[in-house]
This record gives sequence, C-alpha cells and structure tokens, in this order.
Amino acid sequence: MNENIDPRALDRPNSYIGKSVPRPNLPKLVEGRGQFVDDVVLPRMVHVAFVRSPHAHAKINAINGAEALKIPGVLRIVTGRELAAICDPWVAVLVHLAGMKSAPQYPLPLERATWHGEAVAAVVAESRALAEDGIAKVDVDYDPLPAVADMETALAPTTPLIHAELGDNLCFQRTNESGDVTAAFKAAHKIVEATFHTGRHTGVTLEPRSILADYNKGSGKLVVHHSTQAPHMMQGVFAKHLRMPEGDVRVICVDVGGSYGIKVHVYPDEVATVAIAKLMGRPVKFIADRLESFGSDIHARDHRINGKMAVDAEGRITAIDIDDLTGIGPYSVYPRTSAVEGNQVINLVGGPYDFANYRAKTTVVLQNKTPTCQYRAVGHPIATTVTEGLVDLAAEALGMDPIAFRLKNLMRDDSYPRTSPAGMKFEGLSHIKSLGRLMDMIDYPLLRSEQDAMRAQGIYRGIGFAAFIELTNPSPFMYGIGGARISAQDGCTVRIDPDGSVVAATGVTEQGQGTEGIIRQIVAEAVGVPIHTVRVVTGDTQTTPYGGGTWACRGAGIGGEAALQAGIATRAAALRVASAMLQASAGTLDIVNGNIVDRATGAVRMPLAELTRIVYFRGDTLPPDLPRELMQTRHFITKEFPFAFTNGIQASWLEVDVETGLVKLLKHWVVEDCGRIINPQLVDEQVRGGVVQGIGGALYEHCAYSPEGQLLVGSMADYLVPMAAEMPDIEVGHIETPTRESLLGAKGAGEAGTAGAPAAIMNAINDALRPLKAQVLAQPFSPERILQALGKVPT
Amino acid sequence: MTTNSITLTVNGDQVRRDVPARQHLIDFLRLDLGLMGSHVACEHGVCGACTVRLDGAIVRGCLVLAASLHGSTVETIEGVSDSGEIRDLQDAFIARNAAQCGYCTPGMLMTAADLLKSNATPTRAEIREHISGNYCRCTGYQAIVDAVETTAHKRRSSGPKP
Amino acid sequence: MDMTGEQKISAPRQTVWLALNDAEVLKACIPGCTALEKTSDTEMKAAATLSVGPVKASFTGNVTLSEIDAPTSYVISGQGSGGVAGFAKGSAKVVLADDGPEATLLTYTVKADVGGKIAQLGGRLIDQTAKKLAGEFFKSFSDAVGPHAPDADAETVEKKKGFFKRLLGKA
Amino acid sequence: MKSPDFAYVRADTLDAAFRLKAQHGADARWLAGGQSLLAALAFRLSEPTALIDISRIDVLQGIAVNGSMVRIGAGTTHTTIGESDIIRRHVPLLADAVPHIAHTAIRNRGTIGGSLAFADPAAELPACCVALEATFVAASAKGERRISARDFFHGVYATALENDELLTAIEIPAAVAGDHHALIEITRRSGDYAMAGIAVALRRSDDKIDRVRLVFFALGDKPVVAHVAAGVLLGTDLVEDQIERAAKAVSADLDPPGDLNGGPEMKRHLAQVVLKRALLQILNNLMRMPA
Repeated sequence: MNENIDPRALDRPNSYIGKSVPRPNLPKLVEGRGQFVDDVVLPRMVHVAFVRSPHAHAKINAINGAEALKIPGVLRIVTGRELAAICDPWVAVLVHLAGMKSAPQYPLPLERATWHGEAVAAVVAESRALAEDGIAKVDVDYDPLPAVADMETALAPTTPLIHAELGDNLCFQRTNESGDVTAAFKAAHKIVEATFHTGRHTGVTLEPRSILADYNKGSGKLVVHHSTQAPHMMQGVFAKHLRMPEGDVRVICVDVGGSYGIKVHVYPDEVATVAIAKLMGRPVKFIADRLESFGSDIHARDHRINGKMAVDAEGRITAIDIDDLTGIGPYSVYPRTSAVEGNQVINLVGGPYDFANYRAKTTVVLQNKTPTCQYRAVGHPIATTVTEGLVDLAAEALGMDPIAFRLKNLMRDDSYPRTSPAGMKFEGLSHIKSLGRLMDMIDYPLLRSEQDAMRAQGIYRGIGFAAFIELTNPSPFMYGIGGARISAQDGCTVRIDPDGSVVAATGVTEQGQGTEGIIRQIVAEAVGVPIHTVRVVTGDTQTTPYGGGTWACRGAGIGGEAALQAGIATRAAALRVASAMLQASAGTLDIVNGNIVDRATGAVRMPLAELTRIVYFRGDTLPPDLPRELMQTRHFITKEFPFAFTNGIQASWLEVDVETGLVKLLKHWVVEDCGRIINPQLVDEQVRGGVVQGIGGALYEHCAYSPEGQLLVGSMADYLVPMAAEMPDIEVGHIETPTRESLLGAKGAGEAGTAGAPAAIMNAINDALRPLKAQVLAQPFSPERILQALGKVPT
Repeated sequence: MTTNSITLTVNGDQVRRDVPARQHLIDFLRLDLGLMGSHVACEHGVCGACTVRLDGAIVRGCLVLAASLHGSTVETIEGVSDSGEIRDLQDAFIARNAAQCGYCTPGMLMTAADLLKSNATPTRAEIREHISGNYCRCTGYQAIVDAVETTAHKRRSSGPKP
Repeated sequence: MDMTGEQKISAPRQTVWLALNDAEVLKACIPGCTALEKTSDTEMKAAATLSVGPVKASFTGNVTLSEIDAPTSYVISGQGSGGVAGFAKGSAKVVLADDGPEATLLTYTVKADVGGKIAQLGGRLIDQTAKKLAGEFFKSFSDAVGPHAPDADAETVEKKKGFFKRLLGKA
Repeated sequence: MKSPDFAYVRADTLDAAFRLKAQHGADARWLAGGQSLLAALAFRLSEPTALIDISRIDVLQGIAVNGSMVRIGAGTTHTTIGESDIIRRHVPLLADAVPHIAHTAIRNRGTIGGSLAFADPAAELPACCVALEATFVAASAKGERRISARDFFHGVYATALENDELLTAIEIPAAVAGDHHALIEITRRSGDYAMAGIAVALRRSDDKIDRVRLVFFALGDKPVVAHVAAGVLLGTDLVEDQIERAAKAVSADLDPPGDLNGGPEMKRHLAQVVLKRALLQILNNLMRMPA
C-alpha cells in the first residue's frame, strides 16, 4: 500500500495534478480537424454495407445476389459460409461465471437470422450509396421461425429454443447470498416490496460504429482503423479469429466520436469487414448508419427486478432479497459476455448500506432481440434503482424522512476496509461525508417548504435521492480470470526527445473523456516539465504499450498510475545523467520547468534540452558505462483489491405535470468521491455527461419491440435522446478518498453520473406524486406511464 | 447514376464539380472537397452534427442536395475557423471543456454562432432552446451552455456592436 | 395491431359472399393490388404496391382463405415481402349477416403486423395507416359489390376496374 | 443511409416546373425545402425517378396582404413566416406555430407549402390552416384551382392535390377585431412531433363566441375538427365552466390512433388537456386586455 501525497500541497512549477488544465486535443476538435475513422480515405478503398434480417428469427434458405451484382460498382456479395472459411467463430462465455452458455457466433450467420437487424449478407461496392443500391437487390429467401421475444416466458417449456444444442434458453443464473435472509424477513418490523423495470436502451454514439480494414497480401499485415475503446483487445481478436500472428495486426484509433461501452465489444459486422478486407486484399470501410445502429449496436438494461427489503423498528435495514431477470438477445456478446450486467446487479444491490442478510438472484435468458452487453455504468443504474427505490419505500413505510433513513443505514466512513453482504471488498468510502456535502449544497428544508407551498397551488414537485457505489479500476478478477483476453494492466512509455520535450505513449485510449489531457498533466508533473512540452500518444497498438484501453473507469486509476510511474522513472533516468554531467549526486538535483535545478535552492544548473543534446548527439562525452535511458516504461495493475469502489450521492429536483405526465427537471446535484482528482473540470464534465445519459434512460430512451420481436425504433425521431432544452443544470461536489493501491490515488469517475441519476429521478417523481398516491417503477418514466399511475389513463 | 454540374462558393473558394443528384451536401463536402469537419451522424435531420451555413443561414447538410446548390455560398467549420469569425466561441469551448469526443462540436458551434448573431444577450434557456436540435451524448450540455453564455457576455463587454 | 369495423352493403348475402371469394373482386379492392392469381380454391399469389406519402413499397406474397363457413364467414390472410422495406402480414375475420333481404352487414376484425424497416420507421403512423388500408378495402368492396344485381358478374368487374383506375389516379 | 438514385432538375418558373413534371412522369416528385422528403429518401422509403426543385421559383415566395386576405407563397420558409410582421399582425396563430416546428436549421429550409402538401398528421401548420379557414391555391399545367383547407387533407400524407399539381399559395383571412387564437401542443422534447396538439381560432363579439374552430393535430390521420366541442362553445361566452364542458364533449370528435408514445386513451386524455389549455390561454388574454 502506498502513502498518497496530495499533489496540490506541492504548489510548485509543473504541479498540474489536481488542476483544471485544458485538454490538448480540443483545439483541433473545435476546428473540425480531428481524425475519425470515416475521415480516413485510402487508395482503392471500397465500402461494405449489410443486408439485415427483417425477421426476429428466420431460417435463411438462400441468398441470391445476382441482381445486385449487375449494378456497376457493386463488386461482391459475401455470405456467412464464405467468411466461415477464413474466420473462426467465437463463443462468449467466461469460466468464472459458472454454468454460463452461449452458441458459436460467426461474422455472418450460416443458417439462421436470430434478431431483427442482424447482418446476414454483405455487399461490397465502390461507394456506400452503391452498396446500398446493391442491398436493395439482394434477394434473401427466409422461412420465418417463432421468435422468443418476452424474457418472462423465455424459459417456459412451450417456448421454442433459439439454439437447440444448448438445451434451453438459459444463458446464466447465479444467486449471491449471505446471512439468513429468511429469518430476517420473518423477524422484520416492516417489509417493503416492489417490481422494477429498467428499459432496454442503447448508446447512440454520435459517431456510429466505424471500421476501415486494410490487408496487404504482400506483407501479410493487417491495419485496422477502428473506432474502439480497446485497440489491443481488438488486435488480439482479429489475430485469433482470422488466424494471424498478433504482430501482423495493427489497430489504430485516433479520434473516437463517443463510445460509452458501446465500442468495446466484438461486432460480427465489424469482424466481417476485416475478413472481407483479407479476402479481397484491399481497404474495406464500414460506417454503420443510424438505422442499422439501432438494431446492431448493443442494447442494455432490459431487466425486471422483484425486490424486497426488511427493516427493524429502529429503521435499520435488516435484509434485501431480489430476483433479477434479464433478456440478452440470441448470443452472449464477445469477449466480455452479456451475463456480466446481471452479475453486476447482484453484486451491487444494497451497495452503500450496512446490513447483514442478502439474497440476490439473476437469471439471464436468450431471446430474439438485439444482443445486449455492457454499456456505461454496467448494472449500476439497475442496482441503484432497486436499492434506492426500496430505501424510499422503507422510509415511507416507517414514516421516516428519506435523508434520515439513509443517514441511519449508510456504511460509516470509519468502517473500512470491509466487505459488503454481496461480497464486495471496499477499501475506503465516504457515504456519510458525501451525504453531508450534498446537504450543504441543496438546502433541503427550503426545498421541502417550496414543495409544500407549490402543492397548495396544485403544482407537484419532488426531490429524490440516490446513494450509490461504483466499481472502477478492475483487476483481472473481472474478466481475465474467466479466460477473456482482456487486459486489466496498462502501460505507459515516457521518453525525452532531443529538444527536451516529452512524449508519453499510453495503452489507455481517448474517447473524449480527456485521457490525453490527464496523462499529459501527470507526465508533465512527474518529469518536471511545462505541460505544453508533453505530447501524448494513444490508440495505436504498434506504438503504445500493451493495455486494456478504456472501460470500467480505468483510464485515470490504472493508465494514470502507469504514466506517473513512467514519468518518475524517466526523471530519475535524466537526473542520473545530469549527476554525471554536473558532478553532483542525483539526490541533490531535480527537474523543474524543463531545467535541471539544484533541489535545495532551485537554481537552474542546465536546461533539459542541453542534457538531451549531449545524450543523443555527443554521447561520447559521457562516461562510457553511464546508463542514459531517457525512455522508461512502467506498467500498473491493482494488487490488493479486485476493484476500487467509488461512491457518491445524487439528488434530483423536478416537477411533474399531472395533466400531461411530463417531467420537468429543475435541478440536479451530485456529490462524488472518485479518489484523487487529477483534473476537476474533466471530472465534473464526466459526471454531468453521465447524469444526462442516466436521465435519458430514466425519461426518454427505449428500444421498443413488438410482441413478435420487431424493433420499433429506427430513427432519432422515435428513439428519444436527451437534448439541451430539457436538461437541468447539474451541480457537482466532491469528497476525495484516494485509493492507497497507487501513488496517484485516483479511482474512476466516468460512470457515477449514470449509475445514480435514474434512481434519483424515479424517487423524485414518486416524491412529487406521493400526495396523489401514485407511483412509477418502470423506466422510462414516460408521460403515458405517469398518467397511468395517476389513474388518468387506463393501464 | 445521374449527375449535375454545379458551381458554388465554399469557404470563400469557388468550386465546380459534377455531383451525383442524390448526394447530400455533407457527402459533397467530405467526399468531393475533403472537408471532413462536418460530420455525418443521423442522416435524417435530427442530430445536427452536419449543421453548416448555406447562404448565411444554418441548415442540416444532410437534408440539402448538393445538386441544388448551383450559385450558393456554403460555409463550414473549417471556413469559420480560418476566418477567425468564431475564435472567441471556440476558445470558450476549449476553456470550458464544452467538447468531449468532438463529433457534435462543429455542428454545435455553427448553431451556437447562429444564435449569437441574432441575440447578443441570450438567457440560458434561450441557449438551451437554440441548440436543442444538436445532439451531444458526452457533455450533458451544461458546459456548452456555459461557453456560449460566456462568449455572449465577453462580446457585450468588449467588442463594438456590429 | 388489431382493429374492427363494419360495412353495410346493398346486396344480398350470397352476392357478397361470392364476391368475397372472387379473385378479380379482391384484386380490385385490395389497396394497391397489381396482381392476384388463384393457385387453388383457397390460395392466391399476390402483388401490391402501397404508397403512403413518400413511402412506397412493393410487396409480393400470397393470400389464403381459411375457416370458411359459406356464406357467412371466413378468414382472409395475406403476407408479403417488401424486399428491403421489410414485410407485412395481416388477416381479417369477415362475418356476413343479413340486413334485410337486399342488404348485408359485413363486420371485420383485422390483425396486421409489419416487420423490418417499415416496423422500425413507421412507429408514429403504422396504426393509422393499417386502419386506413383496411377501411379502404372494405369500402371499395362495398362500393364494388353493392349497387349490382347478383347475376351481373361481368358488369361488376368492369365497374370495379373503373374504381381501381380511380384509385390509381389518386395515388 | 444514402438515397436511391434519381434525377435532379430545377425549375425556375411554374411553367418550367409543369413541363419537367410532364417529362419525368408520375414518379417524379416536387422538391421544396426537402426537410421531410430528403429524410424519407435517405431511409429509402421510396424511389422517385426525379426530384423537381421548385425552391427557386419567384412566384412561390413572399407574404403580402391583399385586402382582407393574407397571401403566403407556398415556397416561403418557416423562418420567413416566423419573422414576418405581416404574419405577426394579421395571422398571429401562424406566428405562434412556427417556433414549435422542429429547430432553426430545419425552419430555415422547410416551407409552408411543403409542410401542407406533405400532410403529416402531427404537423402544426395543417391544423392552423384548417382553423384559420385558409384556402390553398393549387396549380398544374391545366391551370389553377382553389381548395379549402378543410377539404385538402385526406389522411396520412394524403391530400387533394393531383399528382401533377403543386401548391402555389395559401390565402388566409386576416384577423379582425374580436378574433382570438391559441396553439398548444404537448411534446416530450422541444421540437419533437406533438403527442397531442390543438390550433384554436375563435371570434367573439358582444361577449359571445360567434364562431370557433378547434382543430387537433397528432390525434387522427389528418387535422381533426372538433365539431361537437365547438358546438358547446358557440353562442356562449368563454368562461371556465364552459371550457370544462367543451373538453368533456371532445371525445365524441375523436378516434385517435395509438403510437409509440401511448395508446388512444392517452391521446383522448391529452386532447382534453390541450383544449382546456388553449381556451384558458385565450381567456387569460381576454382578461388582460384593456376593457
């Protein structure tokens, strides 16, 4: 364990950690001069578009591309069988999720289409428009099959099987249990019970999924420009399934137009694109369009949860019992698996609270809908919704104020390290301090009196709270232990160039969250140079150390620590050279503002650029055996805790129009403890963006399906994302409890907003509607659902 | 494939091209002129990522046919960046981290600049309303609203009125 | 979606029943139908082009008659593939009742489903479009069958072609 | 999402437009602002042979007062209408409607004629025109004809226009003293298609309602005129009780379809809400007016 140093105490030149330094990649982005995959144009490049199944489930009898091939510029129609000859299928299971099963998935299916929107054939043409002309002419002969649409009946004996070889439609089931739940409920003073639904929604990254694969038949090398969160992981996937040495595959991602978990998965159409590039020996580009994105980007959070909570007469939670059911589509998604979301739910329910008896079961079933998988704050919003929903119900049943009830039941700040009833190890959290900070921000009594005054005028306002925990900095216990080639470690290489400037190459990637910004801050401070002299390289498997990329809020905590260690090592290496040159012991020297200085007096002894000039061009003048390694690489992985949990609490203040069922968001507050804050502005903006994404799921976004399994949303006129006019201002406060797993002490901050917002919104709506005895528990909380709860519209 | 010959002014330069009749303005800018700053995202007029200026007014580039633009004037994010017209707004976006992934940013800036041309003192609600046809998945919008508000304030307190 | 309706037809029940089983009549009345060919007593191959504002899709498929209880009721069902637009299928339970000696009351219960791109994009308008098409069919049918004597088959067909032309003209 | 192949031709005069239409046939379509059409084409929902661009025909532009009538060229953009002093003064209902139409960038291109001819059941302008008893001028090579707004809308995307006709102008009686109006719509987000909406135009003299048009949008396959509810109001003054009664009566006027936002029952409920809000808005304005 490390002793953290608060870097803000060291207010000296080059102290960047803890400060809101602007990101280095913004100037190009605000001028429209970034480089997204679709901006890359290569000689002889062709485009691929996919014929997609209109059926939720159908046998594919024949694919006839003859008419399409008559169109000048349409070059090739590719089917699943052709690709299967050069690309091996995958089965997305993890061995530590005992009993999990899924079927082999191919880049394009061989016999059956298993969801509406699944790619069943590829058309390669000279332009995207021509490829779409080709699609219109490809004749696919289907025999529709009965579809498994309703997850509630997916396991019923009369329901058809999606993959006969699996024996049933069950993907995974697990019960997480501790204490004596039955006894606790028997002894309860009050029991509250409710059924919650979280709506199936999706990421809607503004830049759609994008890939450009270029295979050189002469060299046998494959270069893939990919809008991805995990270039190294994808390198491994392409190599393995296309039967190539890993070293022959290079994955490059420069700018990524939003990812949020959507772009960390293996998509069959993307693998097909790469396989087609190998087949044709020329660059092949696939840019998903919006219509196909809705049916082929992963969906998430399609859960029904029955929850029960027992409390004693003093208002203490004694037990929680939940039964979670989720439908994940016809295949578990590679390589993370689609069982992890349900698994997270049963690991995270009850997270902030101190209680002893816990039982949580998740049942993950297959169905003929778009596959679901990890999306920002995986499982967290679901677990938080259930927990905080039950907490509010319990407080109401006891006649307690929701804040008083939480204060009584939240884990004490001095009670760590400890393990939760769900088995989660907590190093150090700050629920009580966070709640206190929130109370400083919101003026709770004032809001309550405003609420009363408005109610008298027939205006229904509500305030809702949601305390949460968030899993960040995952160790190999998340995926690696289950056999997935997903790296939990990450690396950073820092080097000093001849002009004294610094280059840092990191395995974590930039998705807009500011990775390059924080790595630059950390490295500049660690080496001791002005920040503008540091350049950061990300997103290229050929030039960056092997790492896991961006997911589970690991960029700052894992990638940042690797950068700090590499920066410190590089400074030490430079000082070793300096000590030889200046005839001073290394311990008396330092690097400040790009100069070698006397540590005690700060007097400049030599510019760093002079040192590098000697090292690189007049190495003959240095002692022959002197190490002069101005490039250092360090890797970091967490050791003591499988995850670094963060925590926080949110509050939502809103108004429900009881005539229309519309919810007007008035204000939102978040207090978050993400450990060491490297850049307060970036953390705040991660939190705000996350909150709004959570609001999307709570109020608007819904991948609606017909009972036959037809996806009913294909445009952004029907799939509603949060837009500026309806969003509230969001105030963000902080508590800092650094992790002692690293010198830096940073945990993650990217998913906290999404984790807590839906629960806060739900509780606020129900707080507003309480005098009317109405309650909503199914997301999205649409006008119709609210009007139904109010009895104004029949259910 | 049917094509039409057009001559128009893009970012101050006169260009002449034969364009497919079905090609929208953004594909024309990107594929024919290599101006990659205007982004294709929904292609049905909802997300605003393709917002550009056509004859002085902002439009959805995906809902305008290039073939219809003979004699028109088009300005893109590259054009207004080179001219320096929205330098202050861009600086405010950078200072406030009002762009994360940057994919919506060119369209968002074109829309925000449009508001500031017609309204020197927009309220936060007016800013939110004006950019409500531009989807940003990353920021949650508040930083963008702040940046536009700051720019309006700075323009009022410094520059001469146009 | 499900919908119901009724149509009063100025023709005796037997006449209406015959018309309901007449491919030519059905062809003239199914909105946008361009071909309807009997392959057996109860099965037909069909083609139709549906045009709703900017939306235009051509379907090919088949029409089947089942649950036949002459001359009182049957179920007419159809399904068609619209290629890249997706598919549509629907069925109507049609029940005839005497409404005096010279008139018939036709009631229908329609179930319609669409799939593929039209399902994904039609959310706002599918219900009312289906309702409209069903209404159009039974209205045309009533107009076509209604004013004519039971034995005037040839003339009826002529008249219906006229109607069909009018429909096309409007599209 | 690239459009299917088609030809693009531009007409600079009406005559040229009709000539091009004759040349390219029934599957050629008029292109005005293109804000709905080009989106539909991107989804490949239809494959026209040609688009005939009518956006630069001079006679389709402009707003003018002709005696008691305001004439709006069919090619006038929503933005131009929203900024027009003539409209604000003489057809204030339209001025109120414009900000509800999508967003600025769409309003800069979209035209009133395009919106009316497209006839989306959730659009504001068709309902406003019906409420205002507008007359539409349609023209083809055969000549010009006038169609009342009431008779123009036939159903989902269906109008009285013949295939070779195009809208050239909209004529709306200018508001006179005693005219009142309101436009209320309920959307989940700003600029969205309405879940329910109403355009109201009424005339009042001697504290009595002489005429009233309550026209719903997004509640049927076209603008729905609420005759029953209007009957409740006619000949009475606008008071809260009467508004309640009108709202209760409105169900008889409606047979709303369901959509992704909710079923027919929700639509019926919202119809009452928008009706009440619109009439209360007029009532509140009346009470604020100097006696």
